[in-house]
Amino acid sequence: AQDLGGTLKKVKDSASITLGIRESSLPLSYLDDKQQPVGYHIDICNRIVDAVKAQLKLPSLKVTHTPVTSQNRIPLVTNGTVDLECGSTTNNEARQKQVAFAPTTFVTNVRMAVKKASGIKSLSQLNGKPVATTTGTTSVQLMRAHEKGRSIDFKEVYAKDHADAFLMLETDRAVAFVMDDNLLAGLMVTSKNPNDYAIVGEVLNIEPIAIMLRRDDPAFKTVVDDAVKALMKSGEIDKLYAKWFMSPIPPKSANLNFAMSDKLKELIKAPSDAPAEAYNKKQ
Amino acid sequence: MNQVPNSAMIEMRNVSKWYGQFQVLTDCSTRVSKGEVIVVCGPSGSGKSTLIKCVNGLEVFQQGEVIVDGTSVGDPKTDLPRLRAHVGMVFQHFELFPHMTITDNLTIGQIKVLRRSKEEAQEKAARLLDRVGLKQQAHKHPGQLSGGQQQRVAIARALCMDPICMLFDEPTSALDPEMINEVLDVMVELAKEGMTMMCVSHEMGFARKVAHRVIFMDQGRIIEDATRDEFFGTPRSERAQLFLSKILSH
Amino acid sequence: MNQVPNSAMIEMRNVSKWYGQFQVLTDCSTRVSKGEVIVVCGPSGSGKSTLIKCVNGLEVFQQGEVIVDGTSVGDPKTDLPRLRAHVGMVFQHFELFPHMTITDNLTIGQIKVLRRSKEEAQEKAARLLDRVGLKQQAHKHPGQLSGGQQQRVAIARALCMDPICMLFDEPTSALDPEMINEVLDVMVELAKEGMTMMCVSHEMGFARKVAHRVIFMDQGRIIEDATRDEFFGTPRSERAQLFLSKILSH
Amino acid sequence: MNYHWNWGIFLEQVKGGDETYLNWLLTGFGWTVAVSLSAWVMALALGILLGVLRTVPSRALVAAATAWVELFRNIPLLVQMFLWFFVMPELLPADWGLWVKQEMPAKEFFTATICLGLFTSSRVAEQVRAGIQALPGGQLMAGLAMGLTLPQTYRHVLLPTALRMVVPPLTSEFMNVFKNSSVAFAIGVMELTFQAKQMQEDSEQGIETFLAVTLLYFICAFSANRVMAVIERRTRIPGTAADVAAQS
Amino acid sequence: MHGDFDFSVLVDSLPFLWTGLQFTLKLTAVAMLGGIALGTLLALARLSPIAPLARAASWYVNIMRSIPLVMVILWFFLVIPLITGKPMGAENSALVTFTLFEAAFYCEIMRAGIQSVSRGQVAAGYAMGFTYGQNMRLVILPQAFRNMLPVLLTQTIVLFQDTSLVYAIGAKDLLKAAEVAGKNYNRPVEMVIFAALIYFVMCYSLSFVVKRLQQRFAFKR
Ligand SMILES: Nc1ncnc2c1ncn2[C@@H]1O[C@H](COP(=O)(O)OP(=O)(O)OP(=O)(O)O)[C@@H](O)[C@H]1O
Ligand SMILES: Nc1ncnc2c1ncn2[C@@H]1O[C@H](COP(=O)(O)OP(=O)(O)OP(=O)(O)O)[C@@H](O)[C@H]1O
Ligand SMILES: [Mg+2]
Ligand SMILES: [Mg+2]
Repeated sequence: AQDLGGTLKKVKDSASITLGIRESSLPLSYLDDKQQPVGYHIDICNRIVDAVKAQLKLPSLKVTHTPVTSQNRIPLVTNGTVDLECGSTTNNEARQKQVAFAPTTFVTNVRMAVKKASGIKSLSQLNGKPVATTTGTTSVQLMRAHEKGRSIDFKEVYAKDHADAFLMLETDRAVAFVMDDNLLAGLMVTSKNPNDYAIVGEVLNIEPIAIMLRRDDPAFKTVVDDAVKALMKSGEIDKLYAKWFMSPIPPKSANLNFAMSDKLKELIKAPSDAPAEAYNKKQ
Repeated sequence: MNQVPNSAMIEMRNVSKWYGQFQVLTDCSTRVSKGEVIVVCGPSGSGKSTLIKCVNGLEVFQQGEVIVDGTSVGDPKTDLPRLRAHVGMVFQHFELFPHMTITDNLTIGQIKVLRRSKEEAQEKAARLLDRVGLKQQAHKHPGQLSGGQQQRVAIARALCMDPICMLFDEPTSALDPEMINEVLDVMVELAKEGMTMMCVSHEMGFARKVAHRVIFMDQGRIIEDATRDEFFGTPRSERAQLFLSKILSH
Repeated sequence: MNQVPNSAMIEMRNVSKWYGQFQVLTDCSTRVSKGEVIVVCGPSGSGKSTLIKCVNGLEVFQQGEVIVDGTSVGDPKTDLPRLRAHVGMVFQHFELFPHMTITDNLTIGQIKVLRRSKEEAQEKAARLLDRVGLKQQAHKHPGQLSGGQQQRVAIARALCMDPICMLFDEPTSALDPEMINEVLDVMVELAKEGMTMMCVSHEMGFARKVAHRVIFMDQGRIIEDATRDEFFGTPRSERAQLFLSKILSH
Repeated sequence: MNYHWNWGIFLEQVKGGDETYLNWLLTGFGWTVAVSLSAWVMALALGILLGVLRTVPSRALVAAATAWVELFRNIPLLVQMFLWFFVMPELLPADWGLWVKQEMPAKEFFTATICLGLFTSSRVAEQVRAGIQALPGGQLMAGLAMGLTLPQTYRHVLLPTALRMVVPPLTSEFMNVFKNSSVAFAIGVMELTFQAKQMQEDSEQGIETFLAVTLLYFICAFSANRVMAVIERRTRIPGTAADVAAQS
Repeated sequence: MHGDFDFSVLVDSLPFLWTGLQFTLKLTAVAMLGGIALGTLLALARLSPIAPLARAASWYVNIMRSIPLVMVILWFFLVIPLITGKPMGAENSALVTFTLFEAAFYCEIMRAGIQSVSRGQVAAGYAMGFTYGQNMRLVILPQAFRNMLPVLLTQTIVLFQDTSLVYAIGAKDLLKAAEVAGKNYNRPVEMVIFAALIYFVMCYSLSFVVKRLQQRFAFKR
């Protein structure tokens, strides 16, 4: 048959493929109450694995899951621990120097969540106020750039993860939490009083979210790309989207009610793995 | 040999003490007059150290009474630090303060307890160091002296406080054989000057030379309390006879 | 008193030893015949312990020669463990192994070094424990015995290895006065049976009773090496005279 | 090894800012040192006090000091950090809590310092107690026999020797403070670990970042070690075994 | 959020916490046993008269003791696969890292333990005819181990708490499990308080055992 190299060879030789999963990136990739990885990206990854099985004629391919974090996901992909990262990773230029991405399967807008009672509607109302965000995310850079552009001054407070950051909003340590809107929606809907919060204000950035794989491995990338494109062409991806964003999901059967954005609809029609910079420059 | 004067310096009446269930002292009574020298002996664990520490309240006792120079030690109202300041004590392991020079060891009590001025304290310290033959060592630390020298410093330290009586707890038993005598010599001299002394020791030569009375203890009880001549002549209890024979043979 | 036989068990020739710059032993020579009992004495720090430890190679020396039963201790080719197995040693602080029972203390060397069977070793241990009067204590741990008992166990432990000679390093100086004799009695008996013994000790009564010769050390040198009668009669060096007078007075 | 090395990264500008990554690391270093040293001062003062209280002849004081030590040393530091930051202000009256959460200057710094200081104080207390209890019992007796009161005996006799004895274990605790301060990132103190995570995420040059940060931590711990060695040497008592060993 | 703690989520998340606790215990046990074994060898090396061996061991120990554990964890996790070319997985990586890291600390304890055995005991062993190996095995190490048992256990308590730092590589220990559960149910405060309670109870019980041991030893000596 054809000349196998890179990941495909590794997968074939070991008869196993390793998926990187997130434990709490609701609803893209997280653990349900039986501690099984579930989510929108997990479903898509499973389709990709099916394609790999078919390609390698290895129906018994063993699939293992390795939990990853936002700090270690890129090293884990580059060092070969993880073959396919099915999380919630933003595709940007810096990362493309280290890794490659499948066609974008989700688009998020960076916005802020506030308590409705605070009456805040716009970023400009945050001058001098504590604003929470999560250490090591792109939001940090965005806020920094926004401050410089508008010459306003937030008092940034940093949390080590999204849950802590939301806790800062909940306990009034911060008046706003700047993050990807789908994550904000997830945090709000599972909170104690989902109706107290709202996502408001201008969009700081549009970010394509995609499944991540090793760089410079064209054979594997082709298999992955084709699998994703096939999902998009058949319209199956809309069903998956509806399953995870528009219906009740585990563990507490909450419904995010998060409609598909126009940007994502565009991308399903014309699949692309362009980095975030490409979208935001166009604006 | 000195005479035995009559007014009581230390008086113990039916002292008993327990460590939990274990009775260390049973009904101990004795009396030390002013100027008297008493040697306490007995087998290991018989309660000698405990007894002597009851005198200045370093050990509390549950029954009985100890009166030192008219003050009751067991009385909760007694100002123990003040009482102790005037009862000199010398320990088996010297217990000099290792982080202070010899001079500081001799002055700290005078300054902090007797509230003497530094100069006065230093002058007194120098005089007493000289007396025990250690003027040269004043600036050294205890670790730099031999055991015998350390014990002489310990005696000088106690004397600096102008004690009305002195307690010794096996002052020579941690010393090399060669150094025992330099310490005993100082003690003999003190005794001859009329210091009231209560001394736990197995040095029978010393006892023979200066003791007025010898107390023999066993299992927390005072078994013999006799004048020196009676004790070395015909100790009345079998236990004491056995003990003496063991200590003195070879 | 025993006769002094003539064949040499231990022979030291011009042994010198340094700790860094500091010379602990200077040119020490002596000779212990089979069946002879030697007592080594001298002031603290004079090098007695170091000298005796050179005999079974526990301390290395830089110059001179030590020959035990025909084997040179300093020779790098000598199998030291094997030599030591047949030279019994008793320490000031007993040094029983605290984590083993008395029986295990007595059998471990026989089993691991002499490769005796467990039964044989235990039988021998029982016999020697009986001999030092401690049959009852076989199952106990060392911490449960008095100092005198521990030292007797230590002697029995050494005897279990069928030693050709015995070394003692101040075997009674860590003991309560009452217990010294129970240990000395065992040693006297050993000496009378003709065991070759080299014994660091200040027990002059013991020396008088059993020693054939007395060695007096000072500052790392052997100052006197005389028969017992010569030594106690007229020790030739001033230093030894001074030492004896200090040790024996009071 | 398909890692993309870039050693020049430290001098590159951060995304959307005008500092370099080196500036970030140095700021982080500054905060690490600040948190660690303040926590150490607090831990020493409290630890000595508590260590003493655990040896005094009063059951109530001993019990109180013991409870303190057990509480602070039996919960992981990371968990304590979380509790101090998120739970403690909720237990205060509402307006005080809000002040602590929003108005208090350098609130992350103070929270981290207090948390690390209390955590370390329990360890220092254990060492100090061990030091005091390792002294020959006669020293306390000798002090009292001289007529010194109990506090005077602690002040002039027991503590000076006990503290000298525990300098070596305290050296490790001092080094630990620097290492443990890395947990302060969890509540957003912008110290070294925080900056390392930021820089790794921002630059995607993980190995270079970790190497630099590891080196900076090493410098902290090493300096702590040297400082304590100097203290140990300066306070050595002439004639003790340690002194004799050092001379030869 | 005053007073409205919702502890019912604890029940739902017990399976989460249990898997986390299992890993924490496994990690503690492996790192303790492996660390003590390796640490003892390191201690023997540090005390050995062979200078290069002693120096190598002392470098290893000093470097390990100067770097925060989080950093060591990240290093082993990220760099070892880069060098060996073989990925190891978070949990195995944690087991290896903790064993190697704790060995440095156990080494120092065992070194102190070996030195705490009096010179007299060492001499007595040799005088009996034991070789170096026999003397270590039969006389010195058993006593060193017994003398240091309380300290070894205290270090194990520290180790048990330090396992919480594996969050850095995403291995799921007790704290991580509590956090994940906290996030998925959005009840982080309740979860962390519950985890704190578990840690406290376990550490306190262990330190109680240590105290008992210390008392027994103090009595025996
Ligand atoms: N803190 C304590 N707790 C329990 N028992 C104690 C304590 N201190 C001493 N003892 C016991 O009290 C008894 C008397 O002890 P003490 O030290 O007074 O004896 P001693 O006659 O001075 O003995 P030695 O000659 O060994 O110094 C001993 O049996 C000892 O074991
Ligand atoms: N390891 C060592 N390093 C340096 N000096 C030592 C060492 N061991 C002993 N010394 C010194 O060697 C000298 C002789 O010591 P040794 O123990 O042989 O004396 P000793 O006559 O047995 O004294 P003692 O009666 O106190 O037991 C002493 O001055 C001692 O300080
Ligand atoms: Mg006593
Ligand atoms: Mg000696």
